[in-house]
Amino acid sequence: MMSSVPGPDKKTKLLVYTIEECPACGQKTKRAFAVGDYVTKDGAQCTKCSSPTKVSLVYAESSKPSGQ
Amino acid sequence: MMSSVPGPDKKTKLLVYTIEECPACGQKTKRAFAVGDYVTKDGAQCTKCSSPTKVSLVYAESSKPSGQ
Amino acid sequence: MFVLTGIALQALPGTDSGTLLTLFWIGFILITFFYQTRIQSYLALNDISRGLNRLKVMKDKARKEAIDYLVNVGKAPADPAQRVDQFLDYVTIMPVDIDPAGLVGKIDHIVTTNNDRVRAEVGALLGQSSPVTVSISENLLEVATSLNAIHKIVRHFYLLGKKTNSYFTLIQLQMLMPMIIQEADALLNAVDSFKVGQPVGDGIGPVVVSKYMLGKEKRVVAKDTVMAITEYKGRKLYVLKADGPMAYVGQPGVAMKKIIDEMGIKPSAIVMIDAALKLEGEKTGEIAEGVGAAIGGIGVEKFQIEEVATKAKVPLYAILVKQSILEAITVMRKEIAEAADKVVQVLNRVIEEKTKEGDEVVVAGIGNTLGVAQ
Amino acid sequence: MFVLTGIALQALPGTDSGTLLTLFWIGFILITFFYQTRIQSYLALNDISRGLNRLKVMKDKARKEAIDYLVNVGKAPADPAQRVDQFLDYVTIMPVDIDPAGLVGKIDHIVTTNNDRVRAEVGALLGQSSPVTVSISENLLEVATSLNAIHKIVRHFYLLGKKTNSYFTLIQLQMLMPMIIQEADALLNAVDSFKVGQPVGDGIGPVVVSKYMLGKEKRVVAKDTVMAITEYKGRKLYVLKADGPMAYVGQPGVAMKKIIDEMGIKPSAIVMIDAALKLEGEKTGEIAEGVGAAIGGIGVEKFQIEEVATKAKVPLYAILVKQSILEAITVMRKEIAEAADKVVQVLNRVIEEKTKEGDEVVVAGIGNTLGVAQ
Repeated sequence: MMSSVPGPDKKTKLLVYTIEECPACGQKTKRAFAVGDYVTKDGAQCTKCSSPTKVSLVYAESSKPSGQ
Repeated sequence: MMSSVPGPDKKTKLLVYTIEECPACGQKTKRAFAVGDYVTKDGAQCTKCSSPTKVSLVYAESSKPSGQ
Repeated sequence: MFVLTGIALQALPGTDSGTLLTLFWIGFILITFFYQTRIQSYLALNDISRGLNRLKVMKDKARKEAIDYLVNVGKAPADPAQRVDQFLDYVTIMPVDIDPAGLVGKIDHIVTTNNDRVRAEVGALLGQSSPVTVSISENLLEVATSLNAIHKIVRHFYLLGKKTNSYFTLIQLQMLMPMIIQEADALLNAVDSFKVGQPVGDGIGPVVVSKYMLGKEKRVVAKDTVMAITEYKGRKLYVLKADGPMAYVGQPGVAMKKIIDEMGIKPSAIVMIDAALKLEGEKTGEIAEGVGAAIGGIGVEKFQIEEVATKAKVPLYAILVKQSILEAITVMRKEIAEAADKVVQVLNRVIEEKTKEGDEVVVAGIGNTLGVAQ
Repeated sequence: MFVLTGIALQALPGTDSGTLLTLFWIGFILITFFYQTRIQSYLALNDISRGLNRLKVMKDKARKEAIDYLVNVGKAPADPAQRVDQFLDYVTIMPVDIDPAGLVGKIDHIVTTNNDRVRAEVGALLGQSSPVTVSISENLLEVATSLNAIHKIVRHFYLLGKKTNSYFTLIQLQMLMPMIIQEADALLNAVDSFKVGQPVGDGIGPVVVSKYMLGKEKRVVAKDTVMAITEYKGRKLYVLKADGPMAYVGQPGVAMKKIIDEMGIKPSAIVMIDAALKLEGEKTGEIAEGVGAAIGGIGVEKFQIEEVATKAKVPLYAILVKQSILEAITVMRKEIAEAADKVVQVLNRVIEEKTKEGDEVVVAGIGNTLGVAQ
């Protein structure tokens, strides 16, 4: 009869990114999430064709072991 | 496998009180419950302002250890 | 197991006391191995039997208290013992629920028939008596009937387990015994409060609304149920409770139906105040707010209230005062009584927040109104 | 256990210390025989008590996070602690279900009353705030309420098991604890995503349909729910989602009813995109197709959608993105986000295969639309 209640998780740290996509040329830029970002929000100018970009995704990745 | 049926409770004795409240001056008088008392029943005259009081509450308190 | 016996056997040769001891151990181990469930069944049987005896004492006491009340307070002209014994074995056969459409109406019909029967029989037993005495007698007889049923059912499973020597029946029953005894104990304790007409914990809803009804004209809006009209900060309040100080619970569902359907009132909110069973660890007298119809029982009144509120699109708000089952059916504890003023504050706030001036609001104090007039 | 006894028996013959050892063993065996369940109850109690402490820490943390958010982001004018505590104990009393005809309407009524109340109370607490902040506050309070309820219920059974010394209650609770802690952990983790407004895994449906709504005119078709009309290969698409980037789930059932019943549109298909709980062993972000109404929750919206689809004989198609409960309520994982493009392909294929040019199709992105506008 050993304890079956799991201990607090050693959580893998999640890094959250915002993806800005250019509707004209399709270029995607990945940057760190900033509070206030949301999907379809206007992003920065596209570095390739200077069109205005839109946020297409916000997602989290577990940080690489090297990044910790 | 020991007995799991609880023994008769050692009950704390409950003393029941009737609270008479004066609607005019708000004075509350606490006295022992008498059979026939009920909430909103007419009580004695208020000792402070002589208005007729009404029973506002009937409740039980466990008697203090000193009271037993 | 047998490996062990083997090892034990190896230990045999050589010593005297050792041999005896070893034999003892072999015997002991064999017995525990083959008879363990039997021994435990035996222990469980003993345990249940002890509990069953307590239940028997309890149900006999409740029966005696009911008869004593009928004789001493109710001044029953004839000896009521025989009628009471018939009463205790009375059964209510619930409608079949395989096609539940319209079920609540059927339950309502059976339950109403039963309530009318109880009232009529107690009335016949007592002859001329005050409604308070009749209502208390009804409640005492109900307590005695419940205890009688509990005793019978436990005895059934005890005898069944004994006869079939069923380990699992007995162990399960043994497990449930503490809860059953606790419940029975609460019922028996209720007798003491009921017979002297003291308000019980369940009466906190009526206590609160009686403050709003004081001095106002009351009218009967359903069986055993009264209503008064009052005002609070420009809202017209229709305040409902069972007719006290009798030990009634009334018919708040029928009453609300009448207010909304027949009297044509369009309330902007219904607020119900009731006692609620606390979880272990919660404090007696704690107040919780909520939405929904705050009323217990078999479900008929709850159904009616939910139906009428949904049809008329009236939001249902609840104010609950937490208490244990024992506290709900025995004399109102100080912690519960003192919650009354706080409930009044919460009720006023709910009315102010959820309705506007000129609105109509139904306020219902749900619970047994013994010892609480209006 | 018995192996040890056997070994001990071998040690018996000859020596003095052997006698002592024998006595010790006799005692030991007797104790384990009679007190085995008691010892195990004791261990279970310890184990549950440890879990209960963790639940307490979790619920306190969720409460604190909610209050901090109300004060720091919501700029609550007064100290919200007291109101939050009242909020945590708020109960929703579900309608009685013995006669289920019309039950969904009643549940809808209660749930709507509750949602309106939550919105109104948070609004009153925050004064002037953006709808995003209000919606996030609502979600944080809901998380805190859930954790509070979990803690209370576990504590109830812990105390009950302790009081009645019920072996089976305790063992069952001990068995459930890991699952309960996991669920509570998921809830607490949700707080971190919600308070910064990050899309959660459950928001994959809204993410997909937002691509179809981009740049189109939106209109409100139900509470917190918007629709845009667009075209795909000659089909007219009516695309629905909750109004983002607020943390809303909207009323897709009411919206579809409005589109089909009131607006008189006769769609040839309804396609719903939702997150679905994966089984252990399934991969996060896996896409599954199906038929039926893909929507979770208490069942009111699902009922409405099924009803309107059945009445109008519109086939219901589902596209599901698998994820765990933790992933569904915390920030959207890469695997889920990257499924979005694949879902778009599947959705286009479903539309092409199941409808013809000139048809009308309803597409609904189901889920919490926090951080996903349109």
